[in-house]
Amino acid sequence: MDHDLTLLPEILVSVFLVIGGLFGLVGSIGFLRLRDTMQRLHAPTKATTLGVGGVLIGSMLYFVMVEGRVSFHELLITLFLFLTAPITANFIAKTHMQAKLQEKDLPPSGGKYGWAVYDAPPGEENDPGR
Amino acid sequence: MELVVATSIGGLTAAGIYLILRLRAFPVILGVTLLSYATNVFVFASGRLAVGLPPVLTDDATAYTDPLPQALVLTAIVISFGMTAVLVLIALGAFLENGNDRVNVEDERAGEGDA
Amino acid sequence: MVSASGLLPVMVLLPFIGALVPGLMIRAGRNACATFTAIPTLLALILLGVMAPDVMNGGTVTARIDWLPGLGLNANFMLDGLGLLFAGMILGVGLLIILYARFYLSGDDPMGQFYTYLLLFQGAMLGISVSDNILLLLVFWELTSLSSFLLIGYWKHLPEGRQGARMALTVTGAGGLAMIAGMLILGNIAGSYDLSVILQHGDEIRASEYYLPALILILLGAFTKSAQFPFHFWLPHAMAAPTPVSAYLHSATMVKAGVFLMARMWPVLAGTEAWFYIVSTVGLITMVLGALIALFKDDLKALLAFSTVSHLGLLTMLLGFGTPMAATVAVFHIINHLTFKATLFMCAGIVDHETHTRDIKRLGGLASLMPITALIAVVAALSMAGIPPLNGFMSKEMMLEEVAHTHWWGGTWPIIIVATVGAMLSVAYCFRFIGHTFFGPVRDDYPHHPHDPPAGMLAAPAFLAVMVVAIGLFPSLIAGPIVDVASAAVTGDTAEHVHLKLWHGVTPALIMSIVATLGGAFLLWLHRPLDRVWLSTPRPEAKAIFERLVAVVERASLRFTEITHNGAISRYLAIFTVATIVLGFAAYSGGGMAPPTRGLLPVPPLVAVGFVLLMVATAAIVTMHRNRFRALMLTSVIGLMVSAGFVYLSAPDLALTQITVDTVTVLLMLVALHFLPKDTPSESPTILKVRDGAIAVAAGAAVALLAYSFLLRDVSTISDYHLANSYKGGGGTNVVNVILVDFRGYDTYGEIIVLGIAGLTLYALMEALLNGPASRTLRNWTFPPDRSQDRHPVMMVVATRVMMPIAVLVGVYIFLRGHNLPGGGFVAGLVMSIALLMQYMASGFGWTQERKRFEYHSMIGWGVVVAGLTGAGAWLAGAPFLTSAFGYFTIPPFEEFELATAMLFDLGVFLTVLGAVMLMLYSLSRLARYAGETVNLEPMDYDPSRRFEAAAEVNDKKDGH
Amino acid sequence: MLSRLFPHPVLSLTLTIVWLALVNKVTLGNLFLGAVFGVTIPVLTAPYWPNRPTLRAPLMALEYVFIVLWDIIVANVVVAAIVLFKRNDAIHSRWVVVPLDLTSAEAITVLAGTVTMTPGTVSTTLAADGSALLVHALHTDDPDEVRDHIKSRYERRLKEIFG
Amino acid sequence: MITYAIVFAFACFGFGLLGTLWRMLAGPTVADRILALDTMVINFIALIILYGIWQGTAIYFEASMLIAMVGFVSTVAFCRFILRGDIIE
Amino acid sequence: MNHWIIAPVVLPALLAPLIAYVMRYDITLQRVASITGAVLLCAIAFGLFMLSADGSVHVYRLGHWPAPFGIVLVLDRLSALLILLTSVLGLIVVIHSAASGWDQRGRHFHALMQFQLMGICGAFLTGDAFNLFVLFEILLIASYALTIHGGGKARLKAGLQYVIMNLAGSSLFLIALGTIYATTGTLNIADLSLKVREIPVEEAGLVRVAAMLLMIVFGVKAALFPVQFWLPGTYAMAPAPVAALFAIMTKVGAYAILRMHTIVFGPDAAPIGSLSQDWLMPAALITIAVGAIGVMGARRLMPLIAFSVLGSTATLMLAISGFSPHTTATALYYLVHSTFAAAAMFLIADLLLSRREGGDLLKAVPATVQNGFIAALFFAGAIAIAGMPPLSGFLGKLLVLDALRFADYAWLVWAVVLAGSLLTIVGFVRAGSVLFWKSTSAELMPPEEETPEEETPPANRIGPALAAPSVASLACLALLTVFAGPVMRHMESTAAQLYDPGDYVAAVLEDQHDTKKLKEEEH
Repeated sequence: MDHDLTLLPEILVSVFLVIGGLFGLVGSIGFLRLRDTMQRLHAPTKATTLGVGGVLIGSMLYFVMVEGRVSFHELLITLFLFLTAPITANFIAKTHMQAKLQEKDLPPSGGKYGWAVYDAPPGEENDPGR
Repeated sequence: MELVVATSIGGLTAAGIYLILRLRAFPVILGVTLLSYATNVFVFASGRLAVGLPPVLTDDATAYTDPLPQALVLTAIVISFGMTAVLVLIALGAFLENGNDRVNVEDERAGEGDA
Repeated sequence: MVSASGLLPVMVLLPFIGALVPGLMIRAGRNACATFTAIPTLLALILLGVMAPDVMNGGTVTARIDWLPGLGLNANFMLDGLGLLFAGMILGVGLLIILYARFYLSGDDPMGQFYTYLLLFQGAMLGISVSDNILLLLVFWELTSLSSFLLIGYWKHLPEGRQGARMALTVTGAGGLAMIAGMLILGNIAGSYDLSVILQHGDEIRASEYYLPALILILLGAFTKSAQFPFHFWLPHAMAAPTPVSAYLHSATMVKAGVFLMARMWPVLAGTEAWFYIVSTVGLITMVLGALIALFKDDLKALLAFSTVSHLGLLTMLLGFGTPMAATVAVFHIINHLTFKATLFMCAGIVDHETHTRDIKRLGGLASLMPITALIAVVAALSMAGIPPLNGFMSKEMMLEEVAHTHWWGGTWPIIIVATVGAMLSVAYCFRFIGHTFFGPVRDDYPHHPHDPPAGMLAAPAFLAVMVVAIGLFPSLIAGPIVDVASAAVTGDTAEHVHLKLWHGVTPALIMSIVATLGGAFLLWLHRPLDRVWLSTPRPEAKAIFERLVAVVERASLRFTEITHNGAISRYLAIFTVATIVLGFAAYSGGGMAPPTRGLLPVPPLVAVGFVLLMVATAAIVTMHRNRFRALMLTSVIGLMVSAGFVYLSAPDLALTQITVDTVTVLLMLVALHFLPKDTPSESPTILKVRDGAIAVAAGAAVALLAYSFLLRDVSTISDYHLANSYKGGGGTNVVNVILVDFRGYDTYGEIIVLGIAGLTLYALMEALLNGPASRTLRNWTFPPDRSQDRHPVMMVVATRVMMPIAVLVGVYIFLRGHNLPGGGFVAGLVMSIALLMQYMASGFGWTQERKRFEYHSMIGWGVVVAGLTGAGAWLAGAPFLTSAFGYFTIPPFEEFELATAMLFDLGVFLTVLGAVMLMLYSLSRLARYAGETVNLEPMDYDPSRRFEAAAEVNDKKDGH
Repeated sequence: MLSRLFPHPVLSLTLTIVWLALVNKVTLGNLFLGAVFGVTIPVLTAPYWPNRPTLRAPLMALEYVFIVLWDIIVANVVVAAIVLFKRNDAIHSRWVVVPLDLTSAEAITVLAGTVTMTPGTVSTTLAADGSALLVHALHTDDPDEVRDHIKSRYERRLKEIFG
Repeated sequence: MITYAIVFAFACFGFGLLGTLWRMLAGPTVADRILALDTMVINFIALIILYGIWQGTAIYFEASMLIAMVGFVSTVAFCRFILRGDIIE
Repeated sequence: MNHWIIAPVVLPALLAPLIAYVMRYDITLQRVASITGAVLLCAIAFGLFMLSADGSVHVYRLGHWPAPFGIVLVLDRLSALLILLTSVLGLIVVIHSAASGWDQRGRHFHALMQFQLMGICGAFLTGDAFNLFVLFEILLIASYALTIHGGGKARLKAGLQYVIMNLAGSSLFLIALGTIYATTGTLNIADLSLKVREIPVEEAGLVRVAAMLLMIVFGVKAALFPVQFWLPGTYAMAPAPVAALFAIMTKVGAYAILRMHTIVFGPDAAPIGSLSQDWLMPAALITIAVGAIGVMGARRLMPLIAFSVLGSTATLMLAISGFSPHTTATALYYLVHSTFAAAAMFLIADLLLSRREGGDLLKAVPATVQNGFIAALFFAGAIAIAGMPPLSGFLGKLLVLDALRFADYAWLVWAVVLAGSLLTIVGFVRAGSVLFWKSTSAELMPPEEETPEEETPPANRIGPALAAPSVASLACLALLTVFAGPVMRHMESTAAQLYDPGDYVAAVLEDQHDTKKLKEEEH
């Protein structure tokens, strides 16, 4: 890091890194202090995603502006995280529902069929493999 | 750093050995997994430790980490993967056939009351 | 003599070669079988006859064939007087026995086997008698044990036969093993295992500090074989064998082997205090004891058996005296004992054969029913009793004469008395044999009406009985020459020529003999009361003791094995670990260490955090491992941290591989855990946990110390070469990858084969499980009722549709860049399988499987073959296996790119990895489907668009009506 | 024929771009290679994506992306504030049922993903027939408002994009 | 300045790692543990990226990308195990 | 460079995937391919044997890289001998498994068998310590598969134990290799030979540890006390033809000790000194005792044979522990004997047990068809493995005893070996008399009504194909006996080569510079 740095990129990179770090920290704090599992689910999936996002942008800027190389790698990772984070959150929520909640704890779906965790989809109600 | 690595190896080994001395197949499998972590790091460490010296040739690099142990560890990782897979499946097979997943061969007489 | 030298090995081999014939040709008939057994024997006898003149003239026929010169074990044969005597006896009596057995054995007995065993035994005995190499002698010695085992156990339906055979083999085998040690010592003192050499080193051997152990060990062999006290007990039980066997084994051959050996070794071993006291005392005790027991045996064969024991004791005693004259007497008595004892056994066999009983108490008066047999038996028995003018008398006289001169345990009187008592007992049982069997009132309660057997059966005993008389009458004419040469061979030419004659005048021996005869008759008169006393006296039953001993050893062995090899792998591993630690330290303590040459790298706080994570997770696994799911998650954490370590310590390739392998491993374990119990019960008692903990900590500390000690020290390694040549010679900048696919491509080749085998193994295992009892377990499998109802959630399915192609692309990318940057075929294969795995998780294995493009077996197959052929392709260029080639190409308008054969090799790796992982998953998912999981027809549980269509349909229907 | 070659044109394009991002170097050769993979991989994986959703309004999609990105940033700040400054018992979490008009699986997925990424809401599960989405809101006093916000801000747009 | 920013970020995510570990061990529900693992992976990716900046090299990029990918797969697998038992039914 | 040197590895490695994939559904084709492969392997092995017989050391540089930087294969007398042994045994076992139908009791038998042969041959050929590990793993994983071939409750559990034990062993192997690399910086055996000897004695602690750890690792394979516990259970439970093939597996351990602890850690290497000898001999002695006691106490036939194999292998290790050219020559002789004897015994036991109704118990059950023939084979096999004349076991035992006469505690050695022989003999005599004599005795003839005819398996007859493998292994023993002299002469020269590592090292390392140049010219 002994390149000749101009101030602006340095500040920019630093800001993103700090933002990333802060959100990461907030996510962890939330994760630690929130009361129940569903609440805890909110903190890290969001905050950490932006936390990492900040770091990724910082990294991209760093390589472009400081090292002088264009780097798209970070975009890819962001793409990955954005694609996967909702799915994992969804799965974890379902896991929690399956393990700790019952259908009566939740509002009704309003339709003919209940929530997918508890109710079989149309046409497969009698499938023994379920 | 050296101390950290050595302690990690030791810790993993100790945990691995403790677990492979258990009586059920599953902890034994876990133990084997931990042991293979330990041995992988051990072999890796035999090339000594280096920070920030990747084993990829670049024009401006002056020093490299020792690539040979890394290659050896890669081979070892793959092999232990195959071995662990086989172990897991044999353990599963033994469980399905025997009805329990004990690793020790029970005394037939003693086993009767337990089933 | 060249021709004779050639004949000698042929003679020994003849019975062995002949042994093949009867077993194979039994279908040709009993006579043919007997004839073809007799032929090799006869031929051997003829050969012996051809060589005999030389020996009789004082020469020695020798033959040397190199067999195992490195050991000094050579097929060296030597025919001297002693050998000639024994060989003649073995073959001559063998011929008679073959004849006798032809008539003795019933049609139900597998005669082919019998003759085969007999010839094997004959060959082995013959080998002993003419071996000129003590190791060769040992070979034949053990062979006699084995073949006699078969002969004794020939009637396998009789438990006594089986037990007798086992006992005989155990005892004589044990003796034989002791003798091996003795002979090896002997050979080492003499510097050669050749008997003729050893015989010349007698003084040296007797002076050696190893003389006594060698003597004891060899005598153990001889005593066990010759049934000397306290090993005499096996012989009577060997009587369960068919009578021809008994006659052969216990008159001329097997039991004489021990005597033969003592005679053989006489020039070397005899003449010392130790020899004298051990051998003569044992002989004397055996003689008296055998005779005593014989007197009270009711079974004819048992009586004869113990008489054999007694006579063997006599022979042993004579050899033990260590004087040339005594040895000569022993040689003479060997001949005499053969003639009368074989006769008696055959007669006993005839009696048994005719009356169907051998119990003296149920016999009597047979003289009138089977006169010829009686005559023969009486002659032989009188000879055994030492009644003139039969041959037994002469040798007994000479024996007593020797006894009278012998100074034993402080005087001559003790031995004179004991020997006389022995002779007296001997006379008594001989008279009993005659009197109670053939004389006395004729009985009519025989199980079978007895009469003289056919001539063929009588021929052999008759011939021998004639010999008994003939030797008695014309000793020097018939037996003189052979006794001379044989005793010369025993004593090493120190014996003076003995003139064999009946009448020596009134000597102390004659007086002893008369006393013995009268006393014997008196004893027989007293037999009835004595028998009662005998029966009421408690005495140790050797057989019972032996069997109990064997049983105890057996039970103790079983117990030991059960305790040590109880199938407790946990304990095996504990022992393994402890042993490794101990031995490691022991090894270390013999060396030291150079002073440290490397400084410590700093530990940044982040590394400390990682370290804490790793250690805490490790500790948590140990404490929480009983919840298996949790333990698996912790394993993932450890894997993550180890990968982090690799990243930090400049090993990106390792990090990539570790993290992907970990994931796949954990997933496999998860799939397996589905069928396994979810919790591990706490089974070990605390003490065991503490013990295991202590072992584990010790092992961990040891490994950590080991690692720490080399981490502080530098060493120059060969990898400088790899760094220098990776680009130049391997065409890649990622040295690790170049090492993997080029420098050490052979390792990688092996590694993919491991994976391929793993895939095949799992497939085969699942097949076996589904065809085995496990399939029932699976069919009865019940899933927990509270499972989540969405098997294939919409969101996951949709996300996978995008994620999977990207993951595949990443796999391709990692594959292509591996040569120059971290990556390579292996990681690519795993990434690809993770991509597929994603699809499996989203839409289910069955659904995905139906749409797969490649077969996993073929992927493994092609992978291994492609890698192999890439390696073999180098042969075309004349280079060794796995020699790589690469080049840089440019196709305008594109930029330059590199093609390397190593990439083709990497492709093989890729295919194998992918195929193996997929085949594993496939095998596992088959279990689930077997357990009742259904294969879904749709990619997701319920496509929401169908809701719309369904609604539309309903509306349509409504509209239509 | 063209549909066989390009079962999912958008995916093909994505893959080509991803390839360029992966190799981190835009050259003619890489572009070509990326295009090759962009064509072949979707063809190979087409069996796993049997239906062919179409983007009706690509520009709206772009607009949607920016809206979501903005919302994410807001979400993070809001959530950070809640996490850091609200007492635990002052956080009122609620379940919110969002009835769905969307029918395309892809569209529903995007909606659910968006909900998860945006302020204080996590989508948890669908109804078994996909007719409703269950959302968990970290802190709200009015579930209906949350529901209306989702429907108007995201579902409406997605309906137009996916048709 | 960047150095300080990186150190700060290191510290944040390092703290995050420890927090997730604690949550993972403490639970209390299985969903918490899986969530902890998922979060740990994400923190971890951030750390690797930071380390890449620190070292000025892009060589660790694949590692973080792969970790993102496998982290996703294993989280889903863990969840599916709890939900259905069979992760690839 | 002679490309045939790698053929014993490449041939099965290419054949196996073809069998596994192309011929997957046709057992006949698999058999033909497998047997053809085994025959070819025999031919190649014989050629290599002749090639190496003149005492030359042939080096095959894989990838054309100079040693010690690339991996080399080294063909010397020892490796050629063991490959020949492996290939002959492989042929015997393959034929037996085809003739007995074992190969149909599960999938992929022949493919796995070929992989197994590949691993074993590779292990014998390699001149690189780490590559030895890789090939060990190949032969181990193939052996795992073969051990559980056919499945079944007890077999799977035994297989599980076998796998666990060997995984622990593999971990230790890696630790040992890591230590070796860390202390010497090289992995090539020839190079190690030089490097180890350069280490000053007072700094040799780590390399001594490595040598010891390696010995323990190999000891696990060779089933030496105190790591022998796994063998009886595994061998007793393994399918018989596999157990027969495993006769060579214990020898791999023995080979590795022979190779590493002569050329690298030999008694002439000052830093190591007599370390190997000091520990190997007592371990071998105890193992012999354990084996003999096991034979004596065994209640089932397969464990009985397994324990006898334990004792037999331990006797071999005892001979190796002499660490002198002469003792090693006897060890080699014994090695060949022990391999064929164990194989013969397992094959014969298979013939017997597959024709008995009573299962694997030393219990009298009704006689079987062709009992006499099996009895004769059993008798011969038992003689061989118990070390009775006239078969090579006796000669081997004499050789070992004679060779060890100058060892410390020679009396103890003799006593243990001889007492062990006695127990073994007694154990086998008991087994044989119960299995063959008692089983045929009249009182055991079962009542007619209890044996419905359809229960007797139709395949009770022992055809020539089924008998041939057992007979062939016994014939090998007979040949070994008759030609003991020439065989022993060859073993002497083989051993001499081992204790004069100069040639080996020179052959591996000499043309280092030429190769490097060549490589550079190519590019």
